[in-house]
Amino acid sequence: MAETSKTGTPSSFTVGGRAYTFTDHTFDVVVVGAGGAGLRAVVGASEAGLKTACITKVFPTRSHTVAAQGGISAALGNMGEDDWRWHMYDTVKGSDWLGDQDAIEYLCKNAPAAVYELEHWGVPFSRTEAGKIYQRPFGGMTTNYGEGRAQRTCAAADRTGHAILHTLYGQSLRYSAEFFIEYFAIDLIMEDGVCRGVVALSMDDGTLHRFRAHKTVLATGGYGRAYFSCTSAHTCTGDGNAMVLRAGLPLQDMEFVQFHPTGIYGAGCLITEGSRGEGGYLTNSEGERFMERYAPSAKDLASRDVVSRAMTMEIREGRGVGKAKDHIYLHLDHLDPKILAERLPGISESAKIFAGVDVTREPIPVLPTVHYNMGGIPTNYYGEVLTKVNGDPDHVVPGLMAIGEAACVSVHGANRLGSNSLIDLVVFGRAAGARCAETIERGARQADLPKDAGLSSLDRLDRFRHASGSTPTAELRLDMQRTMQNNCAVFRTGEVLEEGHTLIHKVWSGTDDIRVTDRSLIWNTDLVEALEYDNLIVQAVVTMDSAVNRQESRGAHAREDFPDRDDKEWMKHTLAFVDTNSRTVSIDYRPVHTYTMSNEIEYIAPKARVY
Amino acid sequence: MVQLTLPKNSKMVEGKVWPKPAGATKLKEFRIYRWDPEDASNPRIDTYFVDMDDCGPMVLDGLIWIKNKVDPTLAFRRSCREGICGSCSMNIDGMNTLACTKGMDEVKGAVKIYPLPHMAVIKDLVPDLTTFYAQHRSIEPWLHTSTPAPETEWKQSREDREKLDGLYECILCACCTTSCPSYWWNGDRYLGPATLLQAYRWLIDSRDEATGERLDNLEDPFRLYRCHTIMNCAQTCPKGLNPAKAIAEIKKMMVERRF
Amino acid sequence: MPRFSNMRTPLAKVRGLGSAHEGTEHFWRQRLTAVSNLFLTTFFVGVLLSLQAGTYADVIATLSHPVVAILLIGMMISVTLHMRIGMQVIIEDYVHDDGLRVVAIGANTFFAAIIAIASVFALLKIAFGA
Amino acid sequence: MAELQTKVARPLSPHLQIFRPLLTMVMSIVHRITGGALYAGTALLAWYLVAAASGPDAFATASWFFGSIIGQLILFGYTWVWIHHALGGIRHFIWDTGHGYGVEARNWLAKATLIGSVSVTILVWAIALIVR
Repeated sequence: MAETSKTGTPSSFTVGGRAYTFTDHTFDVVVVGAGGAGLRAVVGASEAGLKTACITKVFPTRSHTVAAQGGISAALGNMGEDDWRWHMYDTVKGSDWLGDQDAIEYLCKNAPAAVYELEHWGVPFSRTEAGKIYQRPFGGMTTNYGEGRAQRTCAAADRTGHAILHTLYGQSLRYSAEFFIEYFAIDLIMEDGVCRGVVALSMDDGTLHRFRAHKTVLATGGYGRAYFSCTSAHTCTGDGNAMVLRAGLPLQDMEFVQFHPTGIYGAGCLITEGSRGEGGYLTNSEGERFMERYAPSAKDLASRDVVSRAMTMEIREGRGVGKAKDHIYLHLDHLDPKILAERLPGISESAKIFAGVDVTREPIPVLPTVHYNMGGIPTNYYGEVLTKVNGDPDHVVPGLMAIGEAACVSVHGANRLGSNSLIDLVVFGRAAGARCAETIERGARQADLPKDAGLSSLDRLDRFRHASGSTPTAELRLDMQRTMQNNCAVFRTGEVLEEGHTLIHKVWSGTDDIRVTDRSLIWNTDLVEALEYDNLIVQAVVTMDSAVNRQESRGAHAREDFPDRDDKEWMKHTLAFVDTNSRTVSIDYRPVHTYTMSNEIEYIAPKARVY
Repeated sequence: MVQLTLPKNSKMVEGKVWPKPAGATKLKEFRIYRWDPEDASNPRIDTYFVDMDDCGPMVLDGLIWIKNKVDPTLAFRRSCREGICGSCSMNIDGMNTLACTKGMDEVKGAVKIYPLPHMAVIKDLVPDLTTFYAQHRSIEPWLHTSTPAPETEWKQSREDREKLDGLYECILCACCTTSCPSYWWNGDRYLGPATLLQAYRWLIDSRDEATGERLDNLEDPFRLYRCHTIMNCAQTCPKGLNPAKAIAEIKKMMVERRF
Repeated sequence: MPRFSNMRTPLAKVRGLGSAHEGTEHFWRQRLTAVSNLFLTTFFVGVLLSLQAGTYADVIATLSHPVVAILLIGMMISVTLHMRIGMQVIIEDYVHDDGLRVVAIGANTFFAAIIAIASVFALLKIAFGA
Repeated sequence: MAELQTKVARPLSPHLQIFRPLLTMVMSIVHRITGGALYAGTALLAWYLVAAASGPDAFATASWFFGSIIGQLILFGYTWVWIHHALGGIRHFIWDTGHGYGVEARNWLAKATLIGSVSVTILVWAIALIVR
C-alpha cells in the first residue's frame, strides 16, 4: 500500500496474497452503461460542459436497446388526433395503477420533445405521406381515455431501437465525453451513504480502475438473463441493480417481470408487438382468434400481461399448437407482402432464420417470453436514487442516479406498455443529464476517496477469480434460470412461489461452491460470467421473494390464489433489501405517488382494468 | 512492403484435441483459433466436439455449449444472439459472419472459426476494434444542420427516406471491413467498407446540410479510393447490405460535383 | 506499417494528416483513358492483323498514313497515362515505406514517360518519313 | 480506450490464409495482374515501333522475334491479357454507374468476363490465321 494516487487514497492493495493496483480517474459525471438511457445522459451531461465518462461492458451500439423493434411512444398526433393526457391515461391503466403518476405525467408530457430531438439528431424514422414521423398502433394505446385506438408509436420500420441507439451513439461523439469501452463495472464506491464513484475492470488489458465522480448514473438495463427463456441479450444481467443491492440499497417492485407475448418459440428472439399493430393476430390449435374472448375491444392489441396470460391459458387448456401443443401461432400471412417488406423487414428476417418460417405464407410459432423488468432501482423523476431512511420513503441517495430499465421511476408500475420503454430511456436519460447540469458545479474539487475505496470490489473480484469449488458458473446459472422459469413465470400460486423461494435460496447458497477455470485478467469471460451470475442471483432471489410476498394480482404479477387486485392492501411499492453476508432478504414498502406533477391533469383514480 | 504471410508470432500451430462428450451420438467438430495473451506462445487451433442433440442450431450455440460444458476459458464476444448487435462477428468457414445467425448445418465438415481477419488479437476470437471504431467516428456520424431546427420534425419525403434503406441497418460488426484485402493492406489509412457505407448514409440523408464538407473529407487517395470493387464486403455482410455499391455512389457524387 | 506511434489516440491515428482533397481527378482520368484505350487498342490490333503478312515497306506505308499515325500516337499517350495511374495505385497499395513509395512512384512516372516518348517519337519519325 | 498494457505483442489474425477465395475477389486479383502484364508489355510495343522507325534491319530482328515460337506464345498470351483487362474494364464501367452489384449480377459479370476473354482471344487468333 505504498503508492498513493491523485485521489489521495492508496491505489495498491494486496488481496488474497496478490497485488492489485488501481488506475484513478476523476469526472464530474460517470455513466455506467451505454444503452439508450446511458447515451442520452452522456449527451446531456457532456453537452452541458460536464466532464463525463461512460463505462460500458460492450461497445455502445451492442447494448440491448439495439434490439428494440416496434417503436417509441409519444403523442405527436401525426396519424390522427392525440394528446399526452391520453397517453398518460393509457400508461396509468397499463401500470395497473402501480405507476407513480407524477413521473408518468413527466414522461408523457416530455415525450414529444424527446422524440423530435431524436429526429433532429438523425434517427431515420419511417415517414407519412406528408413527410412526418410514421406512427403505428400498439397494445394498450388508446385515444380519448380508452375510447379509440391510438397510432402513437413512432417507428423506424421494425428497427427503431437500432436506429435510435446508433443515432445516440453518433450524437454522443460530438461532445468530449470519454468512453471506457469493454470495462466491466464491479461495484459502487460508497461512503457514509453517499455514492462516490465506481470500480471497473478493463477487459482489454486486465487493469483495474477507480472512477470518482460527483454523480454516478446507473444505466445498466434489466436482468432478463435470470430466466431461462428471454428476449434479452446475454449481457442483460442487471449489474447495476446488483451493485445497488450490495451497497445496502433497495430494489423496488422486482416481482413485476414482463413476458412478451411473442418471443419466437425455442429461440426466444423477439417478434415486435408492432406486428400485431400492423394487423397480425394470434390463433390457437383450433385456428381461433382467441384474443377476441379475452379482450373483446382491444383483442390482439390488449396490454402485454393480458395477452401473455391469455396465451398461457390457451396452452394450459390444451389448445396450444405444435407437436407438444405448447405454443401459439402469430399470423402475418394475410398482410400485403409490400407492407411486410416496408414496415416489418427485420422480423421477417428473424422468423426466417430462427423459426424457418416465411412470414408471407406461414404463421410464426410464438410463446410468452421474459422481456422486461418493471422493477429496479427506485428513483424520482430526476433520476435520483431513493431509499427509505427512518421512515422517509423518498430519501435521496447523494451522488447516485439510475435511469432506463435499471431504474424504477416508476412509470411502468405493474406492467409496461409496448413502446413505452424507449420513451422512458430518452425522457429520463435527458432528465438525468439535465439534473447533473443543474446540480454539479463544473470541475468542482472532489473530496479524497475513503482509504479503503474499492477494497471490497477487489475482494469480490479476487474471490471469484480464484474460486475453486466444484460447480461451474454455467451450472449454477442454469439452475437459477430454470427455477425462475418454472416457479416465477406468468402464472403464480403461493405454493409454486414458496417452492421457488426454497429452490432459489438453495442455488444462492450454492454460489460458495462456484468454480472459475480461467485465472487470467485479460478478456477473462469466465470470470466476467461468474461476476454476472453473482449479480443475477441476488436479483432472482429478490424477484422471487417479492413475488411470494405480494398477495394480490396486479399487472404482470398474476396469482391464482389471489386473482384480484387489492388496492386497499397492496397499492404500494415493494422495496427489497439484501444482506449479502447472511444471504437474507428483507421487504419494506413505499407508497405509490397518488398525485400528479402539475395542475394540467388530475390524479387518475383506480378502476377495473378491462381491454 | 506489404506482408502477405503472417508474422512469426502469428503463425498458427496445431493445438489441443478436447475429449468427445460421453454418450453423444451426433457430433460436430469445431476447430477454433485460440490465443492466450498471458502466454508468450503462438496461436493454436484447438479441436472440440459438440453434442448436437444437446445444443441449439447456431454456431454461437455451439460456442456457448463448448464454453459451458468443455472449456470455460474460450473467449468470444456475444450479446443479442439475434443478429442485431453485431458482437459475435468472426470468420466461420472462410467467411466473416455473425455466429448467432450462422447455422451449424450450413457448414460442411468441421466448423473452422477464426477471429475477424487481419486484426490484432486480444484473446482467442476477440479482435481489437479500436481503429475500426475510430474510423467510424472520423466521418462524424451524426446529422449536421445549420438551419435552426423546426419545432416538430424535419420533413422528409418517403422517397428520400427510402434512400436510407440498405444503409441505416448496418450494425458495425466489421465483417465487411475485415474481409477487404484493401483494408488488410492499408487499414491504417483506408476507411474501409463499413465506415464508407455509414458515410454514404449521412451523405444522402435529405436532412443533412454538410454534404459538401463530408465529400471534401472523403476525397483522398487512401480514405476513399482504396476501394477496388473487390466485392468481398458485399459477399460477406451478414445483414445482406452492399457497401461496395454505397462506395460506388460516393465516387459518383465525387465526379458529379465537378461538372 | 503504422504511420504513427502507438502513444497517439486512435482518432489521431485515423485522422492522420487529414484529407488530401484529391483522388477524383485520378479516378476520372483513369476512366477516361480506359474508354479511349478500349477503342484505340482495338484499332491497333486491327492494324497489326492487317500487317502480319506485310513487308517492311507495307508496315512503314501503313504507319505513316496520317489517320493511323494520329490514332496510334493518341493510343500511346492514352495507354501510358492509364498505366501510370494504374501502377501508382498498385504501388500505393503494396509499398508501405514512405521513402520507398515516393521513389517507386517516381520511377513509375519515368518508365511511362520513356515508353510514351520513345513510341511517339518513332511514330512521328515514321510518319514524317525520315 | 486505454493503450495496450500487455507484455506480449498481439498476434495478427489470419487473413489470406483462411478467407474463402471468392470468384469476384479472384477476378479482381486477375484484373490487377493482367494490368501489370500489360504495363511490362508496353516495352515490347515501344521496341516494335522504335525498330520500325530505325530501319529495315532493326525491324527484321523484331519481326523475327515476334514470329518465333516464344514470340508467338508471348503475343498469344498478351492478346488474352489485353482482352481480359479490357473486359474487366467494361465490368468496372458498369459498376461505376452504380449497377451490377447484386449477388447474381456480380457473379454473372465475373463469369462473363472470364468466358468472354477466352473466346475473344481465340476469335482474334482465328482471324489472324485466316488473314495470314
